[in-house]
Amino acid sequence: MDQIFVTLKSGILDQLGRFLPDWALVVHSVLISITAIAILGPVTMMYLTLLERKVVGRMQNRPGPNRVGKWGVLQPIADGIKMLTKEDIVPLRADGVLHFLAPVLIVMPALLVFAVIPFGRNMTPVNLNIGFLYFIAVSSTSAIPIFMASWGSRNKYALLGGMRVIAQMISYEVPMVLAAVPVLMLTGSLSTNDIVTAQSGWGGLQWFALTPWGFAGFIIFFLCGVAECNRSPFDLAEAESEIIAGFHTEYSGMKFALFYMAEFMNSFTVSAICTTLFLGGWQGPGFLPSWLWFFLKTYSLIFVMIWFRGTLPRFRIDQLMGLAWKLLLPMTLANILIAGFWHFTHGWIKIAGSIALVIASYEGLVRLNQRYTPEKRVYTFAE
Amino acid sequence: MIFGSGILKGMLVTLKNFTSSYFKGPDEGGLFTVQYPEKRLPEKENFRNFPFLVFDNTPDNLRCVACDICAKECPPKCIYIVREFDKEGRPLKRPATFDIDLTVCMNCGFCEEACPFDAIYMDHDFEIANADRHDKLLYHKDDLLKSNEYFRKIRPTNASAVDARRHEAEEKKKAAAAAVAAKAAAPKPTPPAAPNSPAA
Amino acid sequence: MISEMQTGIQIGIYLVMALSVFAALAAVNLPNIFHAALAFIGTLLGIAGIFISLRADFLALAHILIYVGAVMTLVIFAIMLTQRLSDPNVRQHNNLSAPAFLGGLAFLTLMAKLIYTTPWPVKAAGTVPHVSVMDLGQALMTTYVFPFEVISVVLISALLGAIVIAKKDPL
Amino acid sequence: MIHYTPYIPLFPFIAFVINILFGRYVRKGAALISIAASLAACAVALPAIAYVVHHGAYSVQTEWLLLGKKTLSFGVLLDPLGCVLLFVVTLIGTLIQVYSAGYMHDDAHFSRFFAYVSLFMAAMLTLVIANNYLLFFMAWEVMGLCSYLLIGFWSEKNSAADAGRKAFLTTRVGDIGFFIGIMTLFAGAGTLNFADLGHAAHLMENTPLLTAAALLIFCGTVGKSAQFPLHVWLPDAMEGPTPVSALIHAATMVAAGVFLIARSFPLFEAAPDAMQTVAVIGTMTAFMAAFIALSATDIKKVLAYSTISQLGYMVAALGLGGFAAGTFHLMTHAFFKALLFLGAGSVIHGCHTQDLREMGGLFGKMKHTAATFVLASLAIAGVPPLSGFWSKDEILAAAYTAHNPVIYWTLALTALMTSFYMFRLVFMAFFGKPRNPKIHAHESPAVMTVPLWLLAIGAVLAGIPGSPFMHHWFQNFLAGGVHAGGHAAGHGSEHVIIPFVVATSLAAAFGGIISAWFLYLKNPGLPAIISRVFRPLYTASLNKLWFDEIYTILFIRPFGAMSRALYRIDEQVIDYLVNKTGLATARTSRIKGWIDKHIVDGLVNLTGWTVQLASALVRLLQTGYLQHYVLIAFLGTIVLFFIELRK
Amino acid sequence: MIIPLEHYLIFGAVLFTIGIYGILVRRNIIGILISIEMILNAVNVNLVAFSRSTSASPETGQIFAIFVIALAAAAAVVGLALVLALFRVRKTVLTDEITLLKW
Repeated sequence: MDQIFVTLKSGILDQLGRFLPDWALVVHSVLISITAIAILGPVTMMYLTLLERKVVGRMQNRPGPNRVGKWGVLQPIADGIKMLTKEDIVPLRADGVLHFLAPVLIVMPALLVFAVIPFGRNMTPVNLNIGFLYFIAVSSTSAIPIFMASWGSRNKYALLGGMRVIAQMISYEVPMVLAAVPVLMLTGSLSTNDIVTAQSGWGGLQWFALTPWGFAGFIIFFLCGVAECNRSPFDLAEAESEIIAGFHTEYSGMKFALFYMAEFMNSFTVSAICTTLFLGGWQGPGFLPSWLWFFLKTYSLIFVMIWFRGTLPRFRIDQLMGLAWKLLLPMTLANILIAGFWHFTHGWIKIAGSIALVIASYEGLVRLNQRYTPEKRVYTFAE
Repeated sequence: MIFGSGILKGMLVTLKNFTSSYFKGPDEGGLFTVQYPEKRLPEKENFRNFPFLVFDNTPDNLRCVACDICAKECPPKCIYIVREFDKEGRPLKRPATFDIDLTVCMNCGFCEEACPFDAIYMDHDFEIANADRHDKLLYHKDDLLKSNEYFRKIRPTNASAVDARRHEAEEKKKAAAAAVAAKAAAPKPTPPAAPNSPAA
Repeated sequence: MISEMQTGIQIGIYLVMALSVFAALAAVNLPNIFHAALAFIGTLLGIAGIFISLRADFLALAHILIYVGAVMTLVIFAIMLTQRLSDPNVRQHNNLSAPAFLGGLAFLTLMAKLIYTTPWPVKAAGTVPHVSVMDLGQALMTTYVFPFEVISVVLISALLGAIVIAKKDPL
Repeated sequence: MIHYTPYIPLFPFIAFVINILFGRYVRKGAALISIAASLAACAVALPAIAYVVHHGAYSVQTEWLLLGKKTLSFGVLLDPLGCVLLFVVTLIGTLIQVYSAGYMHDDAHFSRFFAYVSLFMAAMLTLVIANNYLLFFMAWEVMGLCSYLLIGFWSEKNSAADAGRKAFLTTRVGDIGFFIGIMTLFAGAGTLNFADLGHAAHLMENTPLLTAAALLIFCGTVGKSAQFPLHVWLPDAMEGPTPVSALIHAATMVAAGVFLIARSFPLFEAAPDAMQTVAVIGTMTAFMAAFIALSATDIKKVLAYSTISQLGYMVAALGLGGFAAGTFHLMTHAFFKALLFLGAGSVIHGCHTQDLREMGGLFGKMKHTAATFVLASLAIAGVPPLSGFWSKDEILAAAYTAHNPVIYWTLALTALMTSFYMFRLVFMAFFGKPRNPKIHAHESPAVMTVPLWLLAIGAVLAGIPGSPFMHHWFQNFLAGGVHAGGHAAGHGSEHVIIPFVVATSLAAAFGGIISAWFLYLKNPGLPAIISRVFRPLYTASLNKLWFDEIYTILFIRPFGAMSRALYRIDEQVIDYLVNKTGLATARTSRIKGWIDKHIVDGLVNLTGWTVQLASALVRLLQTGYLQHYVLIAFLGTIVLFFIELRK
Repeated sequence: MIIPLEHYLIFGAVLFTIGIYGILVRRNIIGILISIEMILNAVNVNLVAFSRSTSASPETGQIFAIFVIALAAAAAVVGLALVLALFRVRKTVLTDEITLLKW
């Protein structure tokens, strides 16, 4: 059960191997992985939309979509058909090429990132030895299509939204990478596989998120990830009340669907990477297959994202930037030091010291960010 | 008090809503959505939607006298009335055409306030969605006609009041008519019987 | 089988090179500076591909991360913050194209001659060891630690300098 | 436990650091931190004292500095003398901090107050356990700083800020003398360690240098312990919060001056002239302060002058060779004077006034305060068997055995005055009828009264160890200290009760009490008549013997006049010269200007014109377009490249 | 080395020349900055190609490429800041319209 997908793939290759030359088999092996990802990505996205609408609905005491099919399971397909048949509107003076290219290109990094995610035991599509760097590099390129969309639409709201997205992505990328650094330091490798393997202790429960620094890093990484894929409460790039829909104001139909797809795939990949780095990836007690563990953890993180959206109001821009630069960034730097402390100490001092350091640095940073208002002085014995 | 605990508290509230939506009834904080086409909430009597014309007993016997007051009173001017004439060209007290353009009507209810003949009232029917908005939403006289029983069914309080008033007016009219008749039959020595006759 | 795959890879590399050169030409010739920047991003991605063909994976990804993710984002930001750029009436090229083109051609022929006449001390394929990320890190922290530190100082001062220069009200 | 002695000052210091840096966060917890630190210091100090009682002095030291060939060491000396002070400081300090927690409760700068008090405690404890003059002096200076900060604690009051400055500057005069004295001693004896003093004194016996050093060191005492003529700051220091007055300006810091003499006792013994000066100044101070205290009406001022007077007593005792007597009085005085001040604070807390003339009949309203206050007053007046009697008796005995009738009778008179003014205070404040109906006095909270009672126990019992009932245990204990063996025998007379002295002392004590009772309770009209009869004396006492005025005339006015004169010289002579020089320069430069304009500029212009002409031709190459230059450079590179490849 | 070293070098030279061309013909300062980045990239290609084929210590070329990338980033940051400051004052980013210091 654990290796069901691996077995399936090798079975298909065996069957093909009877009549295909060797080099074609290599190509086919790659093709099978690509096909699996290319199906997984959009399907994930489609059902994430349903999940989001259901969960947010439930949080607001509504049932959510329940008309198309039982419990609305066919709703994403209906939406897809609607999107495909919708009129494609291009503004008159838009930059045609960019306006067309942006939605196509934005899906690319989102899909490319799937290549290094370890979905289960032996189930990493491409086992790069610099997998995490790959994730960072590829996801950072998604700024460019957003620029293209905002510029190509020739709409001031689109441009403003694009600027906000980019500022936000650049700001949050810094604490995101730094929050992952302790993991990379203690693992000694950038490979996602190695990172998962390093968390295999305690019967698959020795997750980095269970250490003090790992917990802090996990929270920071996850928050930054939520900000990276522009989800609530960091979604002020798409703040309806201010700038309509941000960079995809001028998109309709399938092009809009592609943006939507990229956003949901991004939230999936961010959750998946977060799972890999901090929650032990596919590690877990043996009664469930490894890939199921992985998807369970990832989907619970996605659930938290949706939960955020159902709960929290949107940030103001200065609060957003302040959070990234004044709280998260110094906290990650402190966290790196704490991870070093964890690595080089032993016994109870290791645990208690790390916990105390995490709490102290958090408290200290929060205090430092507070504005000081002196107490009014009262005289008792002076006249 | 740790910074961020307020956020956690808020998140617990939504989580409670989420879970209770599965396990609790509508009154205890669970789902309260009514699945509309299959289930409906009971209609409220004071609900007011597009107007209709009231007739008594048969559709020919409609109360409207084509006075045009409602058409003049209508703020968006969605009522169009043409008086009916008989063969000699004399005007009759009934409309030949009575059209209401529901795409224009804004449900203000001024027509029912203005009508002195209790002929036009606001309806409860809201499911009038249609694919052809040009023809199907321009209601003609036949579409608008509804019986007094229907009116009594949907708005019993208003209907009974109106009916009582009309009945009284009718009585008075009959009494007056009887009085006239009695006056006409003045030579006849039976004046005391006259008031009692309608009651009998 | 090996040779077939190798031919395929060779064709791929030449294709990437051609695309990069094409994108580079577009980057210097396109009248719209925003399009030029996007074309240059194409060049950068092509160069990253060339790096991968040279088995410098880490460098390729760092290249993408820094150039595409940061530098070009910054450039595009600057393009958006300075107006008049998408105005088609503004000429984007001066009248030096002819001498520049001729000079470039001359330079290129000379370079080609130089490259083909120099006896490069090329080692045989497979004898050059593969450079892992750990090797790079170790070299950076031992042999090249001083330049590494200097670079970090340079980056910090560039950052501060940029803030001071671009700040609207004087500090 | 004894080996932890060097860390005793560390506890209050840590409390100081926490309170001063994180005062904003700990807020009211500052008191807890400081009290806990003091208790910790107590916990370390008491076993250490017990150790010294049983095993003799403890000392440890390390090398610190090398000055030429002489080494300065740095270390801890805990001998019986130090033990006395250590006992007093930790115990009274802790009690007073508990009291302050109640007294300062509503102050906005609560944590700052406790930070200063903790710093003071740290400095005082360092001073007590210091083993050499340099460390002693450093702690001494930190204490001076704390005193300044705490007197001026309510710095928004001008009078408090001024008092703080006055205290700081006045003691500074003495401190400079002290420092010069230390340097003199170091130059003469080559050591600053207390342990080597006996040897050093022996080396320099009867040399003028030794006398000078002793006198200069005594300067420190004069400043710190508010002896004549530098006593003027102490009454003003009462502007600070009352617990501060109790702790610093009554019990501990001012006693540090006395402690200094006791520490340097071998020096003084070797310099009889200095001893004589000390005795005279002490006696003068004692008498003068008591005289001023007779007419003071501010409750804290009375206590302040009383403090000065008692300090004079101690100094006089030391000057008369009564080493044990002075130290004994130092200890007993610390208890009852701290108690008096805290009681005064409690009274002020309850009545919101400091003026004696407005009080009266408080006994009924403030039982605890009044009872403890009366106990303390009995002690200070010298009523047996309370502590004051024993120590004062010792001092009088010392004067008596020194065969100096002038000093003896002056001191006896002072004792009479002491008991008189103390009971004048008691009767005016606590007995009789309330004078001001507006005052609604109330008892202070338990956090303030409990320390009062604890101190009262101390004030009652502190004299017992030095009394014949315990066979002069205290004196023997001290004698086992600095003067190991030999010297102790020289003061054997102290341990005998001399009936004449006891009689004098008792007469003074009861005479004072009775006359106070007679004048202030029995015939309240009499004092006014007496003051009219002895008008000159009364005015002198009321105006504090015109000390402040004398200082104004002697020092401040001449200094101001000198500054003004110098300013005038600056303004009229130097400025005149400068202005004249400037004018001369201006005149010469006008001539030079003409030359410059017509000759030099002409040449320059000619050159410029030539260059302009030439550059008009060359400028054709200089388009100002960046890319033209780049193109030229590029083409040049190609040419060079081409030439290089041709070879 | 799947393809000969010379081809990489030619590729680098072509990019370099295109960069020079861009510097010479662009009027827009941002365009010139892009061209400079292109030149630096051409150099990087050469460095990595050499490190892969000839150098004794193979990581040297890559490390130099990393340094070049870092320096290019610093240069771009400062350059763009200058462009923004210039634009604020002169309302133009074209080289031949910036004539403030020209007599």
